[in-house]
Order: sequence, then C-alpha cells, then structure tokens
Amino acid sequence: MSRIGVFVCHCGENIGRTVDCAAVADALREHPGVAHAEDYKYMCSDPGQQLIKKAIADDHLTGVVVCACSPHMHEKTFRRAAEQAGINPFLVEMANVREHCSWIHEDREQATAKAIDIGRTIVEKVKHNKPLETIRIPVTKRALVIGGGIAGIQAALDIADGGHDVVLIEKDASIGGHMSQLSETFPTLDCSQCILTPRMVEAYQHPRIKLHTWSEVEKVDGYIGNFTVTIRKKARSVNEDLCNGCGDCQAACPSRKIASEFDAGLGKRTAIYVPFPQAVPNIPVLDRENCTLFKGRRKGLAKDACGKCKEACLKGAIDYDRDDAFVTEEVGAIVVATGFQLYDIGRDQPEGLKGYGEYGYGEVPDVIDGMQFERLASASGPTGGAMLRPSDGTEPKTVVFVACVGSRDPEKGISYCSKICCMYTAKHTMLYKHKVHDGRTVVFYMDIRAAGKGYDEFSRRAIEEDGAEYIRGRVSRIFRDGEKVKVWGYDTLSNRQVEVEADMVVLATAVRPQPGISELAQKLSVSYDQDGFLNEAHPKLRPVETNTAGVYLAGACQAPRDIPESVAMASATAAKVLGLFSADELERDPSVAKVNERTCIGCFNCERVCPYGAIEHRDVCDVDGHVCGHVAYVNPGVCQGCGTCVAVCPSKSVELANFTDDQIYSEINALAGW
Amino acid sequence: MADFEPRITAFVCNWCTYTGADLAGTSRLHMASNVRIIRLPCTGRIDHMFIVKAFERGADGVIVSGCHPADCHYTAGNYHARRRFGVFRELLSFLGIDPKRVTFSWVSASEGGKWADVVNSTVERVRTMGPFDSYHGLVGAASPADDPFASFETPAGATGDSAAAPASHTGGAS
Amino acid sequence: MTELQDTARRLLDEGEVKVVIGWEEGRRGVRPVFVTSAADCDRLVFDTRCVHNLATFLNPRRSQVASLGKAALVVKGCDAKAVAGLLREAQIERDGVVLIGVRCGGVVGSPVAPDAPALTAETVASRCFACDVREPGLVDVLVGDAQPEPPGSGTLDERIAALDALGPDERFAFWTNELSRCTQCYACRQACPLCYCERCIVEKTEPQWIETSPHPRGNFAWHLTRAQHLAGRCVGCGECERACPVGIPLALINRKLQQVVLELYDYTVSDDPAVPAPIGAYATDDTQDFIK
Amino acid sequence: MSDTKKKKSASSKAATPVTDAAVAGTASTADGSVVAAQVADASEPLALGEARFLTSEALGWLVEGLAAAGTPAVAPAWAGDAGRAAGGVGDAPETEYRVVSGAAELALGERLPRLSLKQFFLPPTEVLFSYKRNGADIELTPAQAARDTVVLGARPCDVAALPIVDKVMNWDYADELWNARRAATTVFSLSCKVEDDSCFCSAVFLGPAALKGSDGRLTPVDGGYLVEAFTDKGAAFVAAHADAFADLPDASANSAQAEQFRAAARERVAGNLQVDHGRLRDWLDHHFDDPFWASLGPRCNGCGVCASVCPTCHCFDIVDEPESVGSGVRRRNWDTCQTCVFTLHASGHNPRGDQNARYRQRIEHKFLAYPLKFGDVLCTGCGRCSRACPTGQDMAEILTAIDARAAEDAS
Repeated sequence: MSRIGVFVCHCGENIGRTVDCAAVADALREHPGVAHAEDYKYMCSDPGQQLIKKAIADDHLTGVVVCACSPHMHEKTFRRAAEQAGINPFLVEMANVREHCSWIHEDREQATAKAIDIGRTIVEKVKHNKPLETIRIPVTKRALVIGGGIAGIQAALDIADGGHDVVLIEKDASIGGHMSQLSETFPTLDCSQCILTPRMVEAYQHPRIKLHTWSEVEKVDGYIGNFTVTIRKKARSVNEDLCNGCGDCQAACPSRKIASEFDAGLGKRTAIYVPFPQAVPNIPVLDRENCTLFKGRRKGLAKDACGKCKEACLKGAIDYDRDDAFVTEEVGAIVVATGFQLYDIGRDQPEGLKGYGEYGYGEVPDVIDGMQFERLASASGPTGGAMLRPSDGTEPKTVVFVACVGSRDPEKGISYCSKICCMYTAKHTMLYKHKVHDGRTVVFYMDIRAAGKGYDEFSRRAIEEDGAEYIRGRVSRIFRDGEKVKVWGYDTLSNRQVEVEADMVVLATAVRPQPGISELAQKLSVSYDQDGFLNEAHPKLRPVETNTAGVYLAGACQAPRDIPESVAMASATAAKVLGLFSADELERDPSVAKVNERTCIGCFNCERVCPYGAIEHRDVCDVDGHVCGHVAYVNPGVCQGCGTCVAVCPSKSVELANFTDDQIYSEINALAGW
Repeated sequence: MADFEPRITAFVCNWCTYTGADLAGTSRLHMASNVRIIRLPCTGRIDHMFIVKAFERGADGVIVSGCHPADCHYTAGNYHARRRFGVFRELLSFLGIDPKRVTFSWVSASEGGKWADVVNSTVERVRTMGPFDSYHGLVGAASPADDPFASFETPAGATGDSAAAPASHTGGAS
Repeated sequence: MTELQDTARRLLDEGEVKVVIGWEEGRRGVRPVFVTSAADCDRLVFDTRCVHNLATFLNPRRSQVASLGKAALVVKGCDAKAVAGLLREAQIERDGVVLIGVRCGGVVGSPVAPDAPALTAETVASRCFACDVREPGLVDVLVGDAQPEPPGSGTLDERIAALDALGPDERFAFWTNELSRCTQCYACRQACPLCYCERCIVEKTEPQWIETSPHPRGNFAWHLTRAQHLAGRCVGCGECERACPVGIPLALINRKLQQVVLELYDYTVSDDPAVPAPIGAYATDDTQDFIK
Repeated sequence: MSDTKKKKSASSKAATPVTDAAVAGTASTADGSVVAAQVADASEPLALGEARFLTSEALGWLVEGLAAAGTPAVAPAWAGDAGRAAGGVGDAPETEYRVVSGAAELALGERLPRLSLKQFFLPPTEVLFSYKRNGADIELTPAQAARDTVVLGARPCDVAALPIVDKVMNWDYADELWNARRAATTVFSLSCKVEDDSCFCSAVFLGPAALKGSDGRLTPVDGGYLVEAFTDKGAAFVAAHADAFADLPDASANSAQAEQFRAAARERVAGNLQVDHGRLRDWLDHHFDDPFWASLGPRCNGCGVCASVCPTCHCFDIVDEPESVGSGVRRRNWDTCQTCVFTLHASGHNPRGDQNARYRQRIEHKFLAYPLKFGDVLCTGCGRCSRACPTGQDMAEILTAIDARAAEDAS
C-alpha cells in the first residue's frame, strides 16, 4: 500500500495568492494512498525541505509529491532532499501548480480545484514510480578523429595534448585537406602551407596520435564511451613500414599525364605518387585506376605490362598484391571532421542539382573555379605561382570573378550561403593584382558578406587599394569568343546589361558536404539536413555535439566554415571529448526504455523508429538451447528516453522508466470525474 | 449548456510544449482553467490509447502537443507521432468521434502565447460542441433494440462516475 | 489443379517440405488442409471459394503447425501480401517456407458452397475490388492459368463513401449499433495474418488499456486499437470480418485506413517485403494540415 | 376446465415426448439411464395446459402488447443489414435473438439465429456489482434483479441448453444471477424444420421438437402455431394472454399436422449423425494422448467462436473495471478454453500448450467430463460451432471420426 506525502508550497504569494494551499493539502489528505499532506510558505527553503525529510522519516513515506513550481525549476532540489532522507530520488515528483495554475488563473475557486486535480494526477503517478539507479558506463579514453584537414588535425592535437590517445584517419594519401591547397589565407594573406605544414608534422609525430591515411570508416559499433570502429585501409600498394619517401618510384613511373587532384586538375602527376611535396606522411600511393600494370591486369594480360616502380624501389616497398586491409580501433568518442567539397558545376549533375552549363565550366579552359585559382596563385602550384591562364599559358589581363555560383540559388538546388566565397573572391582579386599590376579584376556579386574580424576591411582593401570592380548582379552566360571569354551579366545598381571581355573567369562555386557523407552519417546514426550537412544536437546550445552521444562535429562537415571557425569548433570538440574522458565512468539518466523479453515478439518496430540506434537483436533459445526467435534489447547506454519505441510496440512490451504505461494510465484515471 | 465547462486532457512533450506552458506561466498569460496537463518526454511517446482512455474517463476534448518539426529534442519523435496521429485522426472521424474534439499542435518552448491560444481556442471549440455524452455514456448506452442484453444491464448510475451523464460537471469548480 | 497437386507432391517427395498447407474440399465447402504425405496431395484444390488467408498458419507461435515441420504454403495475392508483412516484420524467414503461388482472379465471400460459384459482381468478395494482384509475387513456384480482373464491385468503397457522407453523430450511431454486438471473442484478431502477438495488448493488465468487457465502450477501444495497429499493414484479406460471429463490418474500417495511408503517405500494401510500412517511417514534409 | 378435457389433452400430448424420447433412444443404446431421464423430464408436465392456437397475426400483436406493457419478449428476429457483410453466396438473411417489439421483426423458424439463447441468461458481459470508495469504507451496489421475460419461438436445441447449464450453475455454488434469470423467464420453443447438415440434435438425446427446458412449445400449422404448455410458467403465460391464444380450428387435424411436421423434421435430421456415446466416452477416457488430436489443432485459429455461439459453453472471466480512482465495476464476461491465455499460468507455463490440447479440451469437456459428472452431454447438436468456424472445423465430422475409432477399439 502506497504511503504518499504531499507538500503544498505557497511560493510566498506566488501560489498562495490564487490557490488555497491549505484546501489543496486537505483535499489530497483524503485521497487514497496519501499518508501525509501539509502546506508551507517556501517548500524549497531549508526549513521546507526539512519538513519533507521529517515526514519521510516519521510517516515512512513511499513517495513524495511537491505541489509547487515546474519540475524544470526544482525537481532536482527536492529529489536531492528526498535522497538525503533515505528514499530513492525518483520517488519524488513535482505537481506544477505555479506556472500551470496559480500564475495563469485568477478565479481562486477554479484555480484551487485545478491545483487539487494536478496534485491528484501526480499522486496517482507517484504511486507507480519505481526506484531508479543512475546508469554508469565505463569509458574508453581514446578518441577517433575522422578527417585529416585543419579541423581534424586541430582536434587530434588538442585531445592528444590533453593526455589521451587519438586515432586520426584520412581518406586521402596525405593529411592537410583543402587548406594545404590554398595559396594564402584571408584576411591576413599569410601563406597557408607555412602555417599548416608544421601542424601536419606535429600531428604525424605526436606520440599519442595514431595516423591512418588512405583509410575510411567501414563500420561503427557500440555507443558513447565504448565504440568499436572498423577502418578500411585502402590498398596503397606501398608498404608504409619500408618506404622512406625517396621518390624513386615516381621518377620511374612511365604514366605521367594524370590530372593532379591536388592541383585541381591543372597540374599532372604520375600513377604512383605523393600528392604534394610536403605530404604527410611522405609515402606514395599507387593509383590503380591509371597504372599501366593494373590496367593490364584488368584486361587480363598474362604478364604484367609494367613494374618499373617496383624495380626502382631499393627498399622493396612496392607491393602490387596488397589488398584493402581492415583494422579495428576501440574508442570512447568520435570527432567527425570530414570537411567539404566544391560544387562541381559541370553539365552532368547528381541529386537534383542543375549545374551551370551556361557558364561553360569544363568546356572553356579559361573558366576555372576558386580552388584552381588557388593553385595558379600558389608558389607550389603548376605554374610555380606565375599567373598564367590554362588555355595558352599567357598572362590574363582581365579576370572576371563570379560569386555565389550555386550558393543562394534554390533554382539550382542550393539555397544556403557558402559563407567563405565573398572573402576568398576578394582575396583572389588581390592575389591577382599583386602579381599582374596592370591587370583588371571584375567581380559579379549578390551581396558582400564580410562579417568577421578584419573581414570587411579586407574586402574594402580589394576595392579601394587593389581596384577590383564590383558589379552587383548575376551573370547569365559565359562563352568563348576567339581568344577571349565573354561574360554577360546584369548590373542591378545601374540597371544595365554588362558585357565583359575577359581573359579568364573564376567561379566562386558553392561549398558542399563531402561525397559519401550520408553513408558515414548512417554508420554513426547522426542525422543530416536536406543539403547533406551533419546536424548538431542543438543549433545554439550544443553546436558541436550530435544526437548520438559521444559523436562530435568539427569544421565544414556541419556547415560551410572558414579556417578560424573550423579550428574553433575542433578545439570545442576536443574540450567535449576531454570532459567525457575526465571520469572513468559516465553517468546517464536512468529513465530509459526496457524490453519485456517474455512478451516481445521481435517485430522490431522499435528499431525502425529509434532515433539513436539503441535497439539490438537478442536471440531467444528454447530449453535445448536452440535459437527459436529474436527479441529486441534496448542498450541503456545509447537510449535517450524519448519513448517512441513504446508507442509503436503492438504488444506493449517496452516500458520507459518513469513514464511507464502504468504511470500514465493512473494519471489519466485520476482525472475521471473531476 | 451555458454552464457547461469542458474537461480537456492535454498530453504534451517535456521539452517544447511543457516548457512553453511554463513560459506562459512566467509571462502570467491568463487562460481558461479547463485543461489538465500530463507530461511526457516526447510526442513520440504518446499512444493513441491515451486519447481513448481520456475520453473514457470523462474528457470532452484532448490536446496533443509537442515540438515543431525539426525541433524534436530526440530528432524524430514528433515526425513519427505526426504519422501515427495523421492516421488515428481519420480513424476517429470514421468511427464518428469528431476529430474537432482533439487538438494537435506544435508549441515550442518559446511559444507561451501560442500555448494560451491553443488552450483557449480548444476550450471554446469544445464548449460549443457540448459535453461528449455520447462517448461517456457508452456503457449501458445501447437501447434494447440495439443491444439484446441491455435489459439485463445495471442502470448507468451504478456503473460509476464517468458513465453518469457529465452534462452537469462544471470544470474547474467541481 | 493437377499442376498444384503435382507441385505439392514433388515438394513432399523430394523432402523439401514436411507439410503443404492449402485448401481441401470439406463436408461443407472448402477449408484449410495440412497435407503431410504425397499420397494425399490430390486433396488439394483451388477455386473461388478459397478465401482463407493461409498466411495465418505461418505465425511462429502456432506451435501445432510449426511442429509439422517445414511448410509449403499455397498463396493467392492476399496471402502473399500477408507473407510479405510477416517477412517485413521479422516474424518468419524467407527460406523457412516454400511459397506456391496460385493465380487468382478474385474469390467469393464465403468458402461454404457445394461447388465453386462463378465470379459475378454479385458473388465476388467486395475486397477483391481493391486488389490488383493476379499473380502473387515473392513465390517459389507459380501455378494456375492467367486470370482476368475480378468483376467490378466497388461496394466496399461505396459503403465507405456513404458513411463518410454522414455527420459524425450519425456515423457514431452506426458504429455504436454495430459494435454493440461485439462479444470481444477476438475471432477477428485470431483470423488476422498480421495479428501475431503472443500477448495481445488487450491481454495486458497493469494497465488494462482496453476494457475486455464487451460493452460498447470496451468494444470501441478494442476496435480502435485493432484498426490503428493494422494501419498501413492490413492486406485487406477480409478474414477478420468473415470470422466475426456477429457480422460486424470490419472490412469497412480496414479498407478506410487503406485509403487513408494511400492518400496521406502514398502507400499501398504490396507483396514486396522490401517496401517499408508507412507507420514507423516518416518524411520531414509529411502532411500536417491537421496540426495547428 | 373439466377432468375429461384435461385427460384428453394429456393423452393427446403423451405421444409427442415419447416419440422425441424414442428418437433420443435410437441415438444411444448405452445410455438407457439418460434416455429414461429424458422421458421422465419430458412426460412429467403433460398434465398441464392444453393445445391452443396462435395465429401469425395474434403472434404479432402479442409481441406488440408485451412491448407496450414493458415485458421484454425475446424472439428470433431479422438481423438487418448487419451480418450480411460476412454472409456467404446465396445465404439466407441472418437472424438473431433479441427483444422484439413488432411483428415485422419476427423471423420464427427462419435461419438459425447467429448466437444462441445463452446470451439472455449468461450475457457476454454483466455487472456483478459496482464499488465506490467513500473515505475509509467502500460502498457496493449489487447487480440489478432480473426482469420478467418471455422467449417465443426459440430453437429446441437452444432451449435444451438451459437445463444442461443449470446443472453447472448449481452443483456447488448456486449462481444467483443465472438462476434469477431462469426463474424470471418463460420459454416457448418452436418445433424445428431443421436447418442443414450441421444439425445433429438427434445424436445428443434431443430432437427438432425436444421439450427439454421448454415451458411451452409452438409447432407450425396452417395459419399459425399449435401451442402447448408444459409447465406452470408456460400455462400461466398462456392464461395471462388468453386473448392471443385461441382454440384450435380443428384440434385433431391440427395435432396431426403438427406431429407430421415434427416427424418429417426428425426424419431429416436423423441421417446427419449417429454416434454411440457410451463407447465414445470410453474412447475419450483412454486416449488423452492419441495422435488423433494433432489432426484437429493445426486448422484451428484458437478464436473460440465455437464457444461464443455455443448454447452450452458457459465459461466466464471476472474483471474489475475502474471508472476512476476508488470506483469501478466488477463484471462477468464470456471466456473460452480455446484461447491460449485461458490456462496460462503466471509463471509463463501453459498446461494446454497448443491448439491440439485446447481442441481436445473442448471435445472432452462436452462428451467426457460433463457426462461423467452430470450425465447427459454438454452439447445440443445445434451445429453452430461448425457453421461459425472460420476454418471449417466440423463437429459432426469430428464426432464421427472419434466414434469410428471407438468402434475399432471396441471390436
């Protein structure tokens, strides 16, 4: 038989003014199962809490109802008090007679009657409350960072410096990401590689960082504090342990006409290659797509068509028969820093994007995108930093820059702002002007978005000091006209058609999530938005967390980000990870779902609706130990307690602790005949 | 029917609507006193049986409210609820239970004002519809012609509170 | 017919299955039969009276059937849809059963008739109107001759439209009258191939959400829940209605919900287990005109 | 009334029950005792009453009069559109027993009503009492007393079920509610022209004109019904509504016609099933684990429709239904041994683990357990279980099969 104690708070005048608290206590004292009821001026005050503790002891209460403010206000306070008095904190509930009653009603009689109903409802609930224990989960103090760009490197270094091991994986042959391709960075125009390369090396040599390049995430099992990650080490054809990065293999490779990804297609590379001289690690990979030997093998030639790199390698590090290898890593937290790709605006477009065929990108050689311009401007680029246009290697005298190519254009499938283009376009005009003093730069833009420290000053400098001509309007067509590239646009400020005869056109194409991001998101059971960027747990208050506990977001995988923001996010994720690793055990709210395996029929509706992937399959065995069926199991470490599984369970074989069917039924029942 | 005070049971999620109702309180937004709130973690937890049981226990109307799409504290609970109730609402209607007795709404933690509107408009709508006697009287309701053994049923009065005609109940003041 | 019997005979002879579940000619019309020896395969029949949804016998909790050993099931369109449902909901494994598909041009309302009635707009079961499966998919073997579309009979949809045209109070009166006859015997549940729970929600006490007493209030709760649980899952085989000893027109409710999930979520139940059911899935742009 | 008249009527009616008994007798040689009992039951009330004539019109206004007077009159009536839904090809319209108020509703002698008469004595749900908590003490309101009711034109197989269930309802504890309704109800059966090949009343010591449980009997004759009363209750009802019950136009001709009607019916039904209850019972007693049972389970849905429609199945479940905190109703609802939860233990163990065991239970209760305890059998051969079964279980077929096995064992 329940012995519930009811404590009605006046909250000074806040409740007492409109609710007759004594009457509420009197009414509830008569309610079946109530062993004690009293009212007091300030229940949350120390004397108030003493009343509760005393009653718990004197009347051997099995549950406590505090008729006061919102549970969001003082539930913790009173649960702590009850715990000190020796009963389980989850046997305490708040009846919200302030926010939901006294503050929103004037008629004292009605407010009092309603307060009594609210009290009854919660008393009936508490009769069915069960003692709950906080869930404790062991934590593996080791982190996985996915993506070796500046964000990933920063996160890895911060966590490692914080004293915990880090596994850093990168899908390309070298870490560094897009930043390593940039010439100079806004708004300071300092050399990108000069600031990045040392960080790359630091990460590579850090005793606490284990680096897997040319690798991808294959599978993720487990949950916060206890992830098991399977990593696919793609066949590199080069033994990392033997290779000393001498480069002889590259020198020996006969196929030298392969477009270099690092140079954004403007430069050439060999089939076995190191993406760029400062690559980390300085270990080549063999591009099997373009390798003569592998082409031959694919054709089914009896004997290998090439093998020069293997001959050239004195360390015997080349291994053509290497296959993808899998390694598993146990980690407690995962930082996703997979970055972005630039919108490839060629004619053929995937997933509902339309592209910009009318801009002749991919057809007119002198129409290039921002990253290609970065390579042209880069001292380590294909032209050694000389400003020469791709078609004929001459120096362009008029360069048109088009901003918002793809961005902010729902018609073309992307409605968001890519954020970095305004700044890098301004930077490009300056980089160009600094190399071609007699050159002319024209920029077509929608708006100049230069919010950020020193950003607006920077874009002004482009106009005021380096003479960039900014035309507010869109470009309708770009086409070749003999040696020239004609740009048709519209100046919306002066309301006139504009035609510019350019030598080169640079398109500031939109920032998009990396290909394959949705597959990765599913492996991590992290949600993503309609554009494919990963979703943070809360846009304001939990910007680097995800809804999967233990998985964090850094950099452009979450939204278009510039370098300082990416680095800031990376450090923020590191702080989260270090916080998680600061204790040996993780404490979780015990109000999670639990399956009744006796009645579960294994239809797995619960699995289909669980936002956290918390549902696992469990075998059921007959008396002889043969598997005779499957039932659902809720992993308490993953479950967040939303209860969606409960509502879709046809046989009502899942219960959500502290929101059980029994409790809710009783609350509804308490309202009968009010 | 002038003195009829509707009884409304509200099932709301903890993170948006319940907090929104708290905000209405802290903002001292006065509203009708006919609604009794039952707090749940998420609209995804709300089972259609809650609504049926509320009617069985004398409710004249029901409110189901939670986070706006894309705002769900648990990312998708409200999306699943939206589908289930999209169907259930049609089912209620087909069986003759006027869906106007059930208000579904999205009320965020910042929409104290909207919560007050949801409460007042629901109370007013149900007030004009009158008490849900047809459902409350279902036990022992059928006439002998419909129900061969009705003549053996005990009178409605003896089957407890909610079977008694609730026309007289006067909401907060009862 | 012989094609069906030969297939069954082969499966039993080759030991691929231990029992073939199909239909036989009984003393009063056709009925399900469990053939365990090749010699008995000539008992198998298929005609317009074969209305039973044999997928009910695949419910793993029907141990008296399971104990007969691996089964081959004769399936027409609605049976195949139900089997797909069981696969979709992880109740059976595809290689745990052999499916003998029979081409079906519709069936009549009742299996009880001296011999197979011809299909006419009058005799055809009203549910067949809503079924477009002449050749069940998902099957291992397909037998029987090609079948024409069933004779047009939209009576079910017409009755629904007529009810929809009424006001809520009139509809409520209609259903109160119908449901007042319900004795909560749960024959509708037992006959349903997709009501496979070991412990039905109605049998769950603590709390007892649904009153088991067959007064109209308990009956409303029961039928509301039954329908809601079948929304987007019901294959429209009409077995619930046929099993009802007091003739409650349950098919109206199930058919109505088929119309609803089609209209709201563009979903039609199929015999493809790979297509997910609408409840348990969602789209961010699902309709929400009913939400203020 | 003069003595002669009394004797005459008595002798004129003596034939009827004897022939019915004879029918029963042919059904079972091994159950002499039971048959004797039948004869005794049947012949005892013959001293009372005398044959009367109820025209179809008179029946109409008798019903209307009763309705006007507020006396529930239960009779077979058209079920209306409801029920057509499930109807088979060319099925006759469904009928049901219900409280009638007009001639138009009546469907006497038409298709067998969906549910048996049982529902008026053991309703699918009935209130035992309601409780309400007032502070410390609890206030109980008992169920309402039964009202005087008359049943007109019920099937003999449905009527015969009443005394059969009486024995269960009174052997240890006297069930007030059942007994009160029995006492308050006057039952007139209707000699039956036999529905179809699922009927087998003649194989369970009854017949299409059996008197068992009847306070009176209607038999179709030209222009209406020949009415006989066999109990005080029956006679009292006839007397109380004398205006409706006229003298027979031609007593001997009408009696002859009535007897002819009954004989023809007996003729039709006798062929449907013949079993030897003695050896059948004996076989059941010794074949609890017979493989035969495994041939019945697989087809069974376990829905228990057979029990719902059965006039003699009487299992019930008792539930408390809260209406609010501290108030609610205790009810008695139909239950059936065919569902898996019927015998499910709290431990999870179920002594009747599968449908084979549950179907065996159904047969053994009706034809072994009940007979051993009360004599007679727990079945009136109405055949509803066979007609209602969604998967075509056929009681007559099953009994034949068992009887054949029993015969083998015997020889």
